[in-house]
Amino acid sequence: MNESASPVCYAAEGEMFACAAPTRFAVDQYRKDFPILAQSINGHPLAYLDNGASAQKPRMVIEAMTRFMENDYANIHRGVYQLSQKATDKYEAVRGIVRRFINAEYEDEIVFTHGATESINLVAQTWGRKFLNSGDEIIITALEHHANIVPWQMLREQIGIVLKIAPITPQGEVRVEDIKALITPRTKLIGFAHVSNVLGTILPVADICAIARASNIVTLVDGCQGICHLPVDVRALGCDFYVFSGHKLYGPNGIGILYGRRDILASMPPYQGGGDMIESVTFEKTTYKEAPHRFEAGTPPITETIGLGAAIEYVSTIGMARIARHEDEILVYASEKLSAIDGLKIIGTAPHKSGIVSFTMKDAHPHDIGTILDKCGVAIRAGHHCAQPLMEHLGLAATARASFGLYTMREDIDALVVGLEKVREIFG
Amino acid sequence: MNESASPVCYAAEGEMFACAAPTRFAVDQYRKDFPILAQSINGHPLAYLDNGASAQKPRMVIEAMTRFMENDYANIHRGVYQLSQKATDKYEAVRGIVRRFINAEYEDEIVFTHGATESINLVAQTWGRKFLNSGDEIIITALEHHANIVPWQMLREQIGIVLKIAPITPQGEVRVEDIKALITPRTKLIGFAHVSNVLGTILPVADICAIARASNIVTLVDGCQGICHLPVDVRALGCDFYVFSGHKLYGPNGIGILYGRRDILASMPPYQGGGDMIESVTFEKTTYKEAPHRFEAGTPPITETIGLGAAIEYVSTIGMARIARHEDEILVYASEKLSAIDGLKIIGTAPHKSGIVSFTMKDAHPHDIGTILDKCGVAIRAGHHCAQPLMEHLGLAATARASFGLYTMREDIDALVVGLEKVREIFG
Amino acid sequence: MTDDLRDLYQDLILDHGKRPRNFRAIDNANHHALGHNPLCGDKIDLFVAVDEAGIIQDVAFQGSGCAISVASASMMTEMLKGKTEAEAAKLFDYLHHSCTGKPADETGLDEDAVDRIKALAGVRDYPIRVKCATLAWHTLQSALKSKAKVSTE
Amino acid sequence: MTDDLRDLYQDLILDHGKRPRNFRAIDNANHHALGHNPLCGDKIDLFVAVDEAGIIQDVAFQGSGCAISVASASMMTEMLKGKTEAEAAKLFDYLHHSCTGKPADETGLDEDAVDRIKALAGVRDYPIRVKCATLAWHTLQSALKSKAKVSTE
Ligand SMILES: Cc1ncc(COP(=O)(O)O)c(C=O)c1O
Ligand SMILES: Cc1ncc(COP(=O)(O)O)c(C=O)c1O
Repeated sequence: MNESASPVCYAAEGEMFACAAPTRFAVDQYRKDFPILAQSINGHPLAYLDNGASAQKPRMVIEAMTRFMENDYANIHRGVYQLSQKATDKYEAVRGIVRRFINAEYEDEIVFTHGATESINLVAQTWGRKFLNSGDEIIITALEHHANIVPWQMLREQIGIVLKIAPITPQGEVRVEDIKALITPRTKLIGFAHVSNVLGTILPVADICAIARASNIVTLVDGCQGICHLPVDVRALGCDFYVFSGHKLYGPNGIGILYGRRDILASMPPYQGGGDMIESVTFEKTTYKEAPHRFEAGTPPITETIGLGAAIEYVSTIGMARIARHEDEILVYASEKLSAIDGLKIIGTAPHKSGIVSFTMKDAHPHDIGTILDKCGVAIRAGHHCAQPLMEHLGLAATARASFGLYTMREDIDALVVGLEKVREIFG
Repeated sequence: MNESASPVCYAAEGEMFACAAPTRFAVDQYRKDFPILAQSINGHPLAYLDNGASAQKPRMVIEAMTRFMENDYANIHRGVYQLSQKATDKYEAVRGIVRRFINAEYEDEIVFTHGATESINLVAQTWGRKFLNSGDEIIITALEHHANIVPWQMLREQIGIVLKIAPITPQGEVRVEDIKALITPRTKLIGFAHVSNVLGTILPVADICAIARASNIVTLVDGCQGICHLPVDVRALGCDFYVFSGHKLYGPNGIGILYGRRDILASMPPYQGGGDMIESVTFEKTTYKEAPHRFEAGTPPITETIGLGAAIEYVSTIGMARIARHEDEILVYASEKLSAIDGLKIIGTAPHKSGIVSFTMKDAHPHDIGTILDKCGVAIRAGHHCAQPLMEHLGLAATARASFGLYTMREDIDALVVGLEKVREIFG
Repeated sequence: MTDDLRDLYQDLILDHGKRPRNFRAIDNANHHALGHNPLCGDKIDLFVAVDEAGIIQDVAFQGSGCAISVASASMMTEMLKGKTEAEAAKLFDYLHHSCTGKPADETGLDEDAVDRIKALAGVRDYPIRVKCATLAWHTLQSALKSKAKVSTE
Repeated sequence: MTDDLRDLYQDLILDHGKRPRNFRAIDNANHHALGHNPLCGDKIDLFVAVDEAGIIQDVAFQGSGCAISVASASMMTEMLKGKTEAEAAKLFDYLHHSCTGKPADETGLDEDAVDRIKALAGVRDYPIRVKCATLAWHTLQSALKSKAKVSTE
């Protein structure tokens, strides 16, 4: 490795081709930013392949939180003193960081929530209750995470909407035609994942949004697995809502984002009631602030928002396009290696995939695979991945899933393969 | 200060009388646990008197979070590998820590939320929507925080309940008789603060709960300002719900608690839909887990929960009763000193008060007081304190508020007094 | 490491996992329950026939799951035949203690059953797998308590 | 420190804060707006009478607030009389720039008004108080735009 060239590679996107080894992604260097990756599990170096569930945190994020709590902490928005003013400024600055990261048009299109799950529930309960009537239709796809199913089912219970499910192909793709075929004059929203958390499929977001817009249908993109694997430009995608959680983007728990187009957010009633979202309160009548503050009741996750800002700065410095390319290489490598294992079947073979490989093995249950891999220092997830309807559609009770991050290296995949050989040895 | 005696004083509650200086609360020593307190503001040592808005974090909390993110972080509940298992165990252990801290009977009575505001909204939207009908009555008091007003107003909009307001006395007290006088056969819930965040009044919680229970009325105590100033025993109080936020108890942002009596929680439908709160999902029908998990949709604030556990362990080691006694001394000292300032009026003069002093000055607006104090290194809050109806009742647009914590010392009060003299100098 | 794993995946377990015994429905079952471990998707459909004297005449199951849960269910069906409900409860206690590393008292228990349970006790080093080992037994408890779901017909 | 504070609380400010000028309603106002700063509870009720030539004939206010917001409103009422809306807009620009520490161009502005605005510019060191200094002016903007709330009858 060319030590002196690395810093240039480490710089922003555009400069990449200036460095000595242009295609080299300095994964060993980035790994040093993540303290947890240095540990051993059962005598093996940790191969953390559960990024789909949550990503690890770089030192820069942990330190940003620590520094904030040690030096700058105060409640925000309501304090006249400097500490509170400084904290407010740092907190509000993250709105700008997020706006730039997803290329939203306005800062007030960025609502801070506690996570993607809350973001979707918020849309269902505010936009949904206000604008939908009994018999109105929502389309979601067969590969959604529970977070993009259950809130709509609850809304169905409450007001009698109809939930339509767009099918997937045997490869695990969502086809625009199949969604189009479900659209009727009563279709009001299409909600779908950017990237499937089980199959890794990248959905044709821009195309789906285009046909939705043509019929005046609102779109909600569950970006939990998109934001961490791909560069995201909400204006290029053309969606009305885009949601994600900080913790899958190398940021803290307890902070999430709801991006909503300005005019749509402005039309939505508040979600939770409390401090900081009101304009004025009397016992008779209460008026609410404008978006985004209207949707941010109570003391927000201040320190966590600062942490998310640091996480976005971290990945932006590396460059999301470069991270995507690196993860693609890992995906290709992993797919090749896994395919060569006898009795192993990869679940989800769409041509456009990102960062995730699910699989089953002939004689071993995914849960047993998980335990054996853990013994080999390899952390994967086994189960239904909060996507039971998809599992049922696939006729599977569970899959094993390896999911990648910017710090995933070929050695992690090699460790996975060694572990899977052990599975075959025991169960073969 | 007797250095060798201090460690014994630092030990658990019961041992206090064994130490050399039995009445001495080692505030200087505790202050060293809070890195932020060492800083200067405008050339003066920081006198942080805005604990009512949010408390500062001791090193133990910051380190617990850092350590967790550096060594143990993983998503919980769904992982077969050790890291996830360890994280789950640590996370779930905090339920026990909280249970013991408030003396709840069962661990499954402890629901993790993102804050007190969410806790109250959760009760309004689940218990409220299920059990209340148009015309049913809820009693709250005239001194509530917006977080215990607006969620009930939203419910009023949705289902037509009646909101009745219990008055306060000129001293700022809530009298049990006044609540009793509002009770009718249609009264279903009484919701009230443990301690007023503006006046400092300690409400007669056990007495109110007793009359409520006698009429089969559910009680919700907003414990945001109770939990940090007083020992809390939910069974002795006899309430059905008790809510608070971690960040006012020296813990992190983004984590809160909803305590609910087991049978009541069991009767409540879920709040948000998503992962981790379901038993099984099909597109046709979804079944939910039991409490508390039913109410914890999506990836929870894992690291923040660990931080809250550390905060509770920290204050428990000092002892809540000792903290309460220390803060009482500060309150008495502050009340004396402030009363001696010409033109200063203390707002809220109930005989039972805790940790908070609000005041106004004859010629200076609270906001100007806040700015001048900030220049003197003293951080207080000026405004309506998210209790606009109370302010209106008091006929005030705003008050200045100094609120105390375990680390507040007489010197902080002295700095406050010096600052207030400066206010008089400028505005007198 | 392999030795560790071999403690968990003993031949007896692997054998029952692959070729579960009494893997069928019982037509004249007077007890029945469904068991489900949402974590790994284990599902078990348990049938029990108890005679008037309170002796378990037949136990069988269907479903799917990981090697541990299937093996545990399979071995359970074998060891319960001819036992009373009280004896079954004692075996469950013993299994529960063994799998969670608590002192387990085997006095008065069927020796053969004890050996089988010992083979399962390797899960004690895998806390998250304890649920797999006990699923069938929890389902049994619930089946014996309620006669609701499936009747003798 | 006292000097710092004296920059903010200059005698002119303290005087207007205590004894606000034009503190009254205007019966024949043809523009009116309510201003509110929820942070500190400042409330201002602003009345403006503009003649047919577009000259501000009278400005007055009522309400309550901190010294900065009251002084700012009071001084504003004094400096606007006889000005056009365009001149008012220029003064607001100048005030806004002064209070946020941006380069502020005073060419062509009323000297007396400039002096008063300079007295207010001490808020530039107190970012959170900028809203107090500009509340009256924001309210003026909204009053001049809409004639909705109070009409001349
Ligand atoms: C009495 C009271 N209730 C509720 C709240 C709301 O708490 P949070 O903003 O943490 O949700 C607060 C704090 O602001 C409070 O003081
Ligand atoms: C596709 C997808 N949607 C939604 C979620 C829910 O995110 P969270 O649990 O952070 O709210 C996840 C992650 O679990 C996910 O992968």
